[in-house]
Amino acid sequence: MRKIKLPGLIKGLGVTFKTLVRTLTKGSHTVQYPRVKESPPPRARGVIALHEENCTACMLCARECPDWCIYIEGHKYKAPPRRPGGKPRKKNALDRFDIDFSLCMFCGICVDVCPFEALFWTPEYEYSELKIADLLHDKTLLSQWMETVPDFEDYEAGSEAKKLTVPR
Amino acid sequence: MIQLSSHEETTEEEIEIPKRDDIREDLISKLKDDLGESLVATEIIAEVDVWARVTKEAWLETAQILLTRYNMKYFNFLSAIDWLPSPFGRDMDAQVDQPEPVTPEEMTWGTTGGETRFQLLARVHDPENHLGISLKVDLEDTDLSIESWSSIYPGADWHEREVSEMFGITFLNHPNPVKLYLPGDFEGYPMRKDFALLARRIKPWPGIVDVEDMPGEESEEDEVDA
Amino acid sequence: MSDTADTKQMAYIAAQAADARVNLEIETEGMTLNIGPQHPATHGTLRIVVRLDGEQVISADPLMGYMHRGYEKLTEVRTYPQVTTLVNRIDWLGSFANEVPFILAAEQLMEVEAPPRAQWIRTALFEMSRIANVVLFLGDMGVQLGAVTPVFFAFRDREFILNQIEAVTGGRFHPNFDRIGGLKDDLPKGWIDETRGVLKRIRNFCDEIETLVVGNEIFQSRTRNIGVIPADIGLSYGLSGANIRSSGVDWDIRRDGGVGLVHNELDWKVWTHPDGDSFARFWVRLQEVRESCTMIEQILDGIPSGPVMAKVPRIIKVPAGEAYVETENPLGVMGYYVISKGDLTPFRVKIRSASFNNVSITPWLLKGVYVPDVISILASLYFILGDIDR
Amino acid sequence: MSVVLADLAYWQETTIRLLVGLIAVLLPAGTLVYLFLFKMMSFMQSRLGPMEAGPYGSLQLLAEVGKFLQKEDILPKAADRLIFKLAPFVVLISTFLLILVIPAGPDLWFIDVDTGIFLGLAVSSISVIGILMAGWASSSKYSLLGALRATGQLIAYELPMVLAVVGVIIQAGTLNVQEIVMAQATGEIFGFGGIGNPYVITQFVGFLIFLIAVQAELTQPPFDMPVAESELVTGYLTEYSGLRFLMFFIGEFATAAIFSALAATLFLGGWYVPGLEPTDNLFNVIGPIVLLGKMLLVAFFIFWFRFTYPRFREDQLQQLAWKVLIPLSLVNIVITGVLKVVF
Repeated sequence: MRKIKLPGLIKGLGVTFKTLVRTLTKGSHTVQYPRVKESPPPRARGVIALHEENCTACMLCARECPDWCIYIEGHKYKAPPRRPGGKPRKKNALDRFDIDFSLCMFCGICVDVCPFEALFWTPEYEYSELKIADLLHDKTLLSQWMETVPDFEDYEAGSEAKKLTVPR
Repeated sequence: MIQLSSHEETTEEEIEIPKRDDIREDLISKLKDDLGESLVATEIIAEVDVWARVTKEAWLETAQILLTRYNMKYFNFLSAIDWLPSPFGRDMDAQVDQPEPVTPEEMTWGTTGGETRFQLLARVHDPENHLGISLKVDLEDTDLSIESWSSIYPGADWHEREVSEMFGITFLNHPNPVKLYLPGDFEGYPMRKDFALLARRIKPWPGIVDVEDMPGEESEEDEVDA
Repeated sequence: MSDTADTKQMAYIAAQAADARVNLEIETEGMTLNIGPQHPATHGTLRIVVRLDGEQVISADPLMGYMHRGYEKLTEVRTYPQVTTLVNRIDWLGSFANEVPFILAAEQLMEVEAPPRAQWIRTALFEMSRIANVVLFLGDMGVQLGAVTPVFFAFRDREFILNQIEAVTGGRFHPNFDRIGGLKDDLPKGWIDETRGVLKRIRNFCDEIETLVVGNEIFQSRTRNIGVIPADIGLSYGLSGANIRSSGVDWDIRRDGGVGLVHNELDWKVWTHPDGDSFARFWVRLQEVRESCTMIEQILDGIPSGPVMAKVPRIIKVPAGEAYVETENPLGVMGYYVISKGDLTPFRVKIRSASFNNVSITPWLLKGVYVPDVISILASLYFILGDIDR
Repeated sequence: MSVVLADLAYWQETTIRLLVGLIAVLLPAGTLVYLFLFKMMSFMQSRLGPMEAGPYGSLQLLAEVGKFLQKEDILPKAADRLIFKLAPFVVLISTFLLILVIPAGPDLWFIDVDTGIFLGLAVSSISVIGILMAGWASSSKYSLLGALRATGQLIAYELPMVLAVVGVIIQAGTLNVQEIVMAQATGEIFGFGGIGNPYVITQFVGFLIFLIAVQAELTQPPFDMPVAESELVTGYLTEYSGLRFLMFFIGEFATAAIFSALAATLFLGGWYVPGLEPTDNLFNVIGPIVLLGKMLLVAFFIFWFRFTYPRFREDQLQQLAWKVLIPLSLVNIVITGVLKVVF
């Protein structure tokens, strides 16, 4: 059958009408945000979580941060020796760990450079504030994000990367 | 297109031989004929790129020659380099507002060398044979002006305006020598190395703080347990 | 670009100029109109001061700098890994593609090469960022010409591509995923199959746009023979990407001498159009999205196994030297001229962004057109403000 | 309405007329905005549109009106204050005058004049003056350009619109709108009178021209150059905010509704549905609803075009009007006249 060549104007009307019908019958592509939430993929960089026990206040993240938005303070203390009779060990204690999310540009360098697995990304994104100063997340708040950190995903076939685990 | 000479064909260990790049060699040797004394220095990284440094007087002529004789119809970019080592370093330890500028190290130059603090850098390309060349020219501190390319490559117009406001280089015979990005009354040349990056000065580097002993405790051992 | 069209354009310009002269002689006073910096059509803060005679442009002078962020200066105080977080904000719609040439330039200086798997995934993400970028153009062009619907289609389908990019990199707009010597991470499980589904959607979107916009007679009458750029003039202004390919120049860095990406191992076609007008630019971009889908499909079939990261030192110091690497980014040729002095930071980075050159032709191009065509020509040149101002 | 109101005092009659007039303008306008601008447009773009205010977002309009009322009423410093303030009223007046001529039932009308359709088309042009006032008084270049475009456009498209209606007038043999409806109700097509004679069938070309002209008259895409957002910000509306902008907005959509109603009246048989006696008193009840339904049908097309097409350039628009539509409508008149004489 020979196809009749319709003017583009009329074909264009068809496209919008088809979409109209599709939206009416199959639903829209948008979601009603505060009621329905989409779940970002596990790798999504939403907010940074701190696993406080692992942090040694080594300052690497604060130094590598391109925006200078991580503030760390710590002090050294003597921990009791591992074996009885041994020398007391010297350890770093973390006094302050703040990330200023009003400055952060979510590059993830701090998470990458952390040698002790103390920083993690979580896909959590609902932490907007009315005052910009409230975006400075302190140690306690950053540790609370730890609950929302998802497990790392499996890798696609052919990968040689090693799957890491999230310390809980 | 690359014709290997007989000498290379007979050599056993071909990997050992530094790669030859006949197209670029050819271009340079032709340029030498065309420009003569004006071609100061050249450099080739085989199968990667080619550089040439010309004298200031030959700057306009070089563009004309490249466009007409070498089919370098495509204007890629034009910029400048300030070879002065930054007196501020990376500004990582900026604790005070106006620190003493660090004594600059000795000036060193990159590919094809150089003699002056400011160099102009331009690149043109042959879109048919896929061959590009980066050009450099020295600019004396006492006379930071040079002929404009915009009569040959109209696209150089904006690039030259940018360079002129960012580095303070004057382009002669430029059709519209006004600032491109900066407000008209802006003072100073932001891309010069001695122009301080204020964003890094107004705030101390958080990484400067180190974990220290509590006051009163002396440090006995150096190693720290993880 | 055929000769006849060229002469036509020249005759047109001459006629407009003559008209303008006549009008000036009878002392009609022109009007200066500020388009921007805040204007619905400039997607960003581009300001164009046009001198009008009626609705005809006598001269147009773009003023930029409202968004200049000084990236060239900032790179001088940032380490190489930190630079990628900056540069993916240059063209924020196709941001992964911004990282690639810089990383390739650094790799060239360090003489390391990413492992094959990393190169393939890099190419896939590179093409996906092209889709994410150009799909928005295809919708936006409609909105600039007054059709509201295509842009919503574009946002709708771009979302799927962004989701796929996010699933790999963790960032929708600013992936910061490319590393010197490879990639930050490998693909997550199931990604390849999902991406195949997404590509079907993109192809479907292209078909929709073809009927809704390209086939529309009003659209054609608004774009055909408008803003004609002859190939030679385009080249001398440094136009690149689809802008120059739509003037009939068969030149694509992905095919002709691109380094570090695997385009040459794929089976694809460089699209050109002889006309050089707004319609040609739109049409070429539409075909390129389809071509990108083809490329990604081939990549998904052929990703080799292996590591995604070569052995590079933990603290990256790039040996002294200079390198210029350019790639065929969504907006055109993007290159980084990196000068290293063997330090942690680059000594100087010249960012050759595509839009800067693409827009520099506007004073020439906009002479003698009508105000509505100013908008359609600007839209068809397709610039991103971040890419002009850097 | 004249019958219903016969034995009321003058002030009572006037109050009722005023209220009915307000409803007749605002209700269709609101329906159009909600049904087409909010919902149909959203669906055509794979989204849902406003959903929060009221069930399925149905009270969104009230929220919008509330929002506009709260906004600051900005008056540009250099503006011509009096004319700037007056302009929205002039546009609204044209809208309110236009509704007068459209009958909604055999006894439901505001005024019954013998030159009704002529009056309607004449008063519809008053809005141009309002737009020109707005553009001039804003002292903004965008506004001025928009207003001048609007003027040029409305003048160009007034003509094909009138000429398209002339066909109907010839066929009906009257300028009275009520009688045109009656003529459609009682007429017959080549001897077949089952569905009356809605002129959309015999005057199809006229209907098309009328629709296109209405589209341009309403400055809807593809003819929205006067407000072209991507070019002129919003044309003559650029400097308006708050209540004054709302009045323009109401004017725009109320006019869209009324022109759709006019098209429905002239070409689709108005308040009449086939199968019933046109003088039946029932039509005084269902007439308005039937008219609303037919109006929505016409408006659906107007808005469908609006959401699908890109806009013309100003010169292309003028060419379309003068070189295509006007000759076509003249030919239409000639053919209609000839056929009228023959049959």
